[in-house]
Amino acid sequence: MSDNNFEPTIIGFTCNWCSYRAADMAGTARMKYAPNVRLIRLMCSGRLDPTFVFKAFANGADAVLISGCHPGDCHYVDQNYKALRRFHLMKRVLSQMGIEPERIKLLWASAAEGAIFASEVSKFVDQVRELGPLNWNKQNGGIAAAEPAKEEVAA
Amino acid sequence: MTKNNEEPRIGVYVCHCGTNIAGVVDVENVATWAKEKLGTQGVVVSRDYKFMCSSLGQELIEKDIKEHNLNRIVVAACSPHLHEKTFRTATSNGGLNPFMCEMVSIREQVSWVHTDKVIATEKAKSMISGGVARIVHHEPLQPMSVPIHPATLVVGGGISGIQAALEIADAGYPVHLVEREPSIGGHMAQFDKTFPTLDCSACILTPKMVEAGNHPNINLYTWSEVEKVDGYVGNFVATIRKKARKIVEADCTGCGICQEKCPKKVIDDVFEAGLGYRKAVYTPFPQAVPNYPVIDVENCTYFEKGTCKVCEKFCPTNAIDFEQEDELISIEIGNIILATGYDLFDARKVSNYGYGRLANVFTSLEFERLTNASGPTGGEIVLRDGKTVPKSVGVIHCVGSRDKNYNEYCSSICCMQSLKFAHLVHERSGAEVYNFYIDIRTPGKGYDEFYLRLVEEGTNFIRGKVAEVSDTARNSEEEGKLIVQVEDTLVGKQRRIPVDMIVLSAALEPRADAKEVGKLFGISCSANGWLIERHPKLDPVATMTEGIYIAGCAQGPKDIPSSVAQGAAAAARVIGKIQKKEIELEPIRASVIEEKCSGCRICNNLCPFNAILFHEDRMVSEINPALCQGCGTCVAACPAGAIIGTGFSNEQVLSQIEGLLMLNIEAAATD
Amino acid sequence: MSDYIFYPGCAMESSARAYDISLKAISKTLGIGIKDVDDWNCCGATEYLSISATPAYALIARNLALASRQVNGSNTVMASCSACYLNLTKADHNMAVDPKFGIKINQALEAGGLSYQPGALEIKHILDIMVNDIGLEKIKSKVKRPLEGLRVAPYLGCMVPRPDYASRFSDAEQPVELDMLLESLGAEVVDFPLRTACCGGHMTQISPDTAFDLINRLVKAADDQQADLMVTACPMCQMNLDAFQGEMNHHFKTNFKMPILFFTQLVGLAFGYEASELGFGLELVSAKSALSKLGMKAPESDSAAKVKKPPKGELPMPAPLPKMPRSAEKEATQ
Amino acid sequence: MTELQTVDLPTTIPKHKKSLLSEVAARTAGKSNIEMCIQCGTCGGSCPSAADMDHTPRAIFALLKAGVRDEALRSNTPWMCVSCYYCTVRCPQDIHITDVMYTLKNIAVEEKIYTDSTAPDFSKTFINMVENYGRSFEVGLAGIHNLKHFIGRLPGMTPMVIGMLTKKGMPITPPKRIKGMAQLKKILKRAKELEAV
Repeated sequence: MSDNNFEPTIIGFTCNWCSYRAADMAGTARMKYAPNVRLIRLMCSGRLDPTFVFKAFANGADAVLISGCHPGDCHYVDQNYKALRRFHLMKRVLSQMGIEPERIKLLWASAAEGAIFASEVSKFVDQVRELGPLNWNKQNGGIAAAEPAKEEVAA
Repeated sequence: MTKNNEEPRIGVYVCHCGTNIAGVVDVENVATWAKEKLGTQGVVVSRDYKFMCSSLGQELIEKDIKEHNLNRIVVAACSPHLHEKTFRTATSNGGLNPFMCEMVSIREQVSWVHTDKVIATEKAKSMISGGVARIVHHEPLQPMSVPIHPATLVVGGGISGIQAALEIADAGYPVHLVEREPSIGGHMAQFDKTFPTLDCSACILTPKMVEAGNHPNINLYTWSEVEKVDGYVGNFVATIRKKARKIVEADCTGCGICQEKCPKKVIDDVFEAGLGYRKAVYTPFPQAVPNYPVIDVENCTYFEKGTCKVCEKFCPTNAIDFEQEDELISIEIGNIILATGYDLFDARKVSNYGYGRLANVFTSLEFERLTNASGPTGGEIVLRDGKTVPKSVGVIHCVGSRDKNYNEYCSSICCMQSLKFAHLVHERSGAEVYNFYIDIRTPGKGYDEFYLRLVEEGTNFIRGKVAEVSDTARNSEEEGKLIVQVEDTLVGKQRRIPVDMIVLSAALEPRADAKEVGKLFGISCSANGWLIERHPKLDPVATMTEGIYIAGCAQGPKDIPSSVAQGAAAAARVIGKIQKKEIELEPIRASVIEEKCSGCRICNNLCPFNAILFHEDRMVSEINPALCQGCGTCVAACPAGAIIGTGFSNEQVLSQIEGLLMLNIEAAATD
Repeated sequence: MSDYIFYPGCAMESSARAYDISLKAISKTLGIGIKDVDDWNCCGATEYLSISATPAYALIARNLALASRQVNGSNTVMASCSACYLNLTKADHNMAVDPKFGIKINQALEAGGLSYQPGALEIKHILDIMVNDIGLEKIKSKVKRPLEGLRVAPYLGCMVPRPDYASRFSDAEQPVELDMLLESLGAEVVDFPLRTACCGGHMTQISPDTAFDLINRLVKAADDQQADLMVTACPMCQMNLDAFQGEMNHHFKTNFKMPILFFTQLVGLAFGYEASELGFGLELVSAKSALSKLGMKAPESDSAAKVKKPPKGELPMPAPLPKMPRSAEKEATQ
Repeated sequence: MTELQTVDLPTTIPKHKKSLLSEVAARTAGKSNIEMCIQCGTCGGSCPSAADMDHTPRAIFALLKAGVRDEALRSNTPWMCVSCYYCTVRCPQDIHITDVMYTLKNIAVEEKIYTDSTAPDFSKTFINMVENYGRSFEVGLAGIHNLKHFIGRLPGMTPMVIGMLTKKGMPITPPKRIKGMAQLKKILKRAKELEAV
């Protein structure tokens, strides 16, 4: 894969109530956006365990998108604030690990904001394309090195 | 290998959805690939099918489960929000636990949003790979059953809320109807005539209001607002603030002497739309339900200056109580219907139409009061001076709607309303009427016939959005008139039309506090501020939150027939729920594995539903499954990994990540 | 003391000298420093845009490029002429929202060794600066000679509040900023709904009849309200209404004698400057007799009488929107 | 509207159907939104010089959409535009109408298909001055222009002209050239090349 036509792979976490439905809405309205993001549905952005993010990077994702309801609109009162806190923490940890903090993005999107979801995804993909592929994977022994982490969690 | 050591046998089903998916994703290729490449993961059957959601598609799943001894199902089709239930039922019909089914959204997230077929097909493959990896870790779950409280809270006492309340009450169940104003009736009580039949609004509304007021199953809380809502479907607890009326309802006979004697006159901005006056102690209109007045403490002379008490002096039953305080009432309910209605667009914002500066420019609501027999002019159409009958009237459509400067949407009722106005002007004053419109929109039973009737009556229809209304005359003909400047687009020329009176058909807008109401009840608003329904076509009165329904203009602009229909529809949904007596909840809950819990209590403060309690004796936390809503925040936070979140376990999510990235890993390996 | 980079525009040196003189005078009182854009060129008015877009925008952008070099602390460019103000904001705005276009204009600037980053400057009209940056309170505090007795028609013209890319004014058609400024000087502001109607622009040169009609509407509306004078914030408006008032009178057989002044001249008078220090006398329709009313109590006018208690039976009017400049409005909604 | 009947309206949708509308959109700086027109007539109703236009702006947009190129570009409508922006701020579809009018003028000048030369000549005289001095010169501009187009109007203007020169003290000699005249000329030259692309 040459860097000129590098297409990033991005894992996106959405909450069941707002951002997943924003993605649904973008679909229903046939809004086109970059195909690089693969979504995982959680009930709430508060469910986002930082391990999920590290796992995604370990397995070859170039970036991670975290999305949830707007502050104040959380289906579970205020759990998205917890996601916000973890997001800032993860940014710090990632940069300590040598990963550019621009590789994770937090996006608030309500169920009505399909257009915002679509355009923000495309923007993020452009941004990650600029950054280029994540090389951390290979430098650190890649997947093999990350495996034990999974075992710990599963155990 | 799964937890219970059962070998996974997975069926993968790729839906064409006609050409919706198959037009972009090479579904056959995807299905073949899944069987070949994901065989090691346990995929034993993989098929593509035209419409998976059809009964034949569902039967296919059921048959395969039996024939191939499948224990897990992955359906790659539309969003789970549409058909998850369908495929869970099919899975269950095949003899499996319904939660052994996972949906992958390759329509909303792939074929509808991407155009490159190769890339879309690849993305669909990785998403299915994720779904397969995830379902390996699915476990059979049992839905939780909770009882449904038979009472219902209806918020908003307009026509939609009244209809909903009556339907439920007539079915024999208790209703708490909460209204912010002193009387129920809503906007419909302000109107004189209703289109297209020209029924008298009060004549058809008043009996319903009285019925709601007297119904043994309806508790009416007027001059009240919902302050707090806790709980979940079937078991909500709402706190209602009953504002102090300063009138003892038990003693008041509704005789009206207090209103008559009150010396303080106030412009009535609510019921009279600012066009008339009321007293500081008042019932908004003669047919008000209930008929007890309220004292408006912001304008009452006694509350302003400390003296007056004229009402108290004259009240024959000593029902005035200046010391009365707000009351907080807590009620238990099983379901909630929000029918909070709309606000009228503030026409002063359109400075080029001069409302607020030019005396004889009126809003639609003002005009309704002007034509109402019980309104400030006794139903006579006159100018702001209170006496002059206009010889010509201009009605402007689409004021503040269909306009990106204000509201982009069509308010849907303005065309018919404007036609009604034109008719009333013809009938009552014989004046010349000009209707300025962009498009005439009359879809509805008898609506277009009404339009043609107005054409026949000689209404001047001018196609053009009015550019400005001014009082700056350019010649003697315009002197003393309001001049409407507009392009008559059917002629292609600019025209200046002098008239005596202008009526602005102002947009319907979401209530100013719609966002707060949404937050209070845990449902969301569209970008415009209308409350969002579960599905715009197939589920228009339910919301994303179980147990909360919406009806009437709170959901979007609509006319009276549609508001009534929605009120009744919401009621039918609620009655169905009550009659089932209990409701099955998604078994997505968190639970603590006691042996692993270190008693650190980190999770205790995270739960907004107070579902986590701490056992001091054993030094462990426990989660109350009835209170847990399944957000999973505690699961993510537990440092010991002692909290399990069913449906979204760590294993499920981590495997899904692995599955989603499998193709990348393969590509990297071949590099 | 705040400093502004000033783009005067061609008219300030010729037809609008009164504007220039009075602005320089009041800026002393207000304690604002004014430094011209070094070697500025004409903004092209509406004419260059009519002929060819890219050179027209490049012409405007040269000024932006030069001004952005002079940014030193404050990045605010002050413009006095409406057309200049609009052209500068328009170029900045279009370069920002249409990046391809922005690149094209920068390619042209490059030929002259210049470049401009859209958004680097804040472009404001003097009126905006006076009302929203300096503030009415401060202006009020400097008033030594309140303009009592003077009935003024506030005529802002079109290009300051429209299209208002950066939402600086309270309304695109009936903004309150000029009214509030004049009121803070003690003047009586008449009801003048044509405050942002068109003066005819270059129509005096292209289609004089069209222009005379527009001029007539404006002057007549002010005269109907018994205004002693009209004030403007635009050299083009001043020139059309002042210099062509005679020809318009001739055309319609009317005899209006409406003095047209720049708002800065009235600010200067209120601040206590002498008329001679403010460029009075440069107007063709003399303001002398109007100014003689200064200090006299105005006779009760019809419009003032109207405000009195409505006769019985009259229906109440909706309350007007609260009068507040854009800056206050923005604060209130936050 | 009689003019319309004499025009050959394209009866079928031509392959390059997008061309005229998208050409105008592409040549308009910023976002024109011209394709969003719903023919409501707010622009035609708002225009202070609509009475002197052969088509209202709304009708022009209909012509552009229908692909009636010549009729649209020959119209005096854009030349009567006074740039007051009433239409632009009132347009319910956020169409930048005034800017579209500039674009139509640009194309008409380029293709020399305007009907009345008064307005284009005025603009050209103006920019000639700017291109030579870097500044405009009101007295000279008005003089040259009126001699050419309104010679009959000059006697009526005399009192005003005298006033302008004496009372108002407007300069009668051209302005001083700006220092960066050479630089400006280079910029404009490059800009003209870029416009032609």
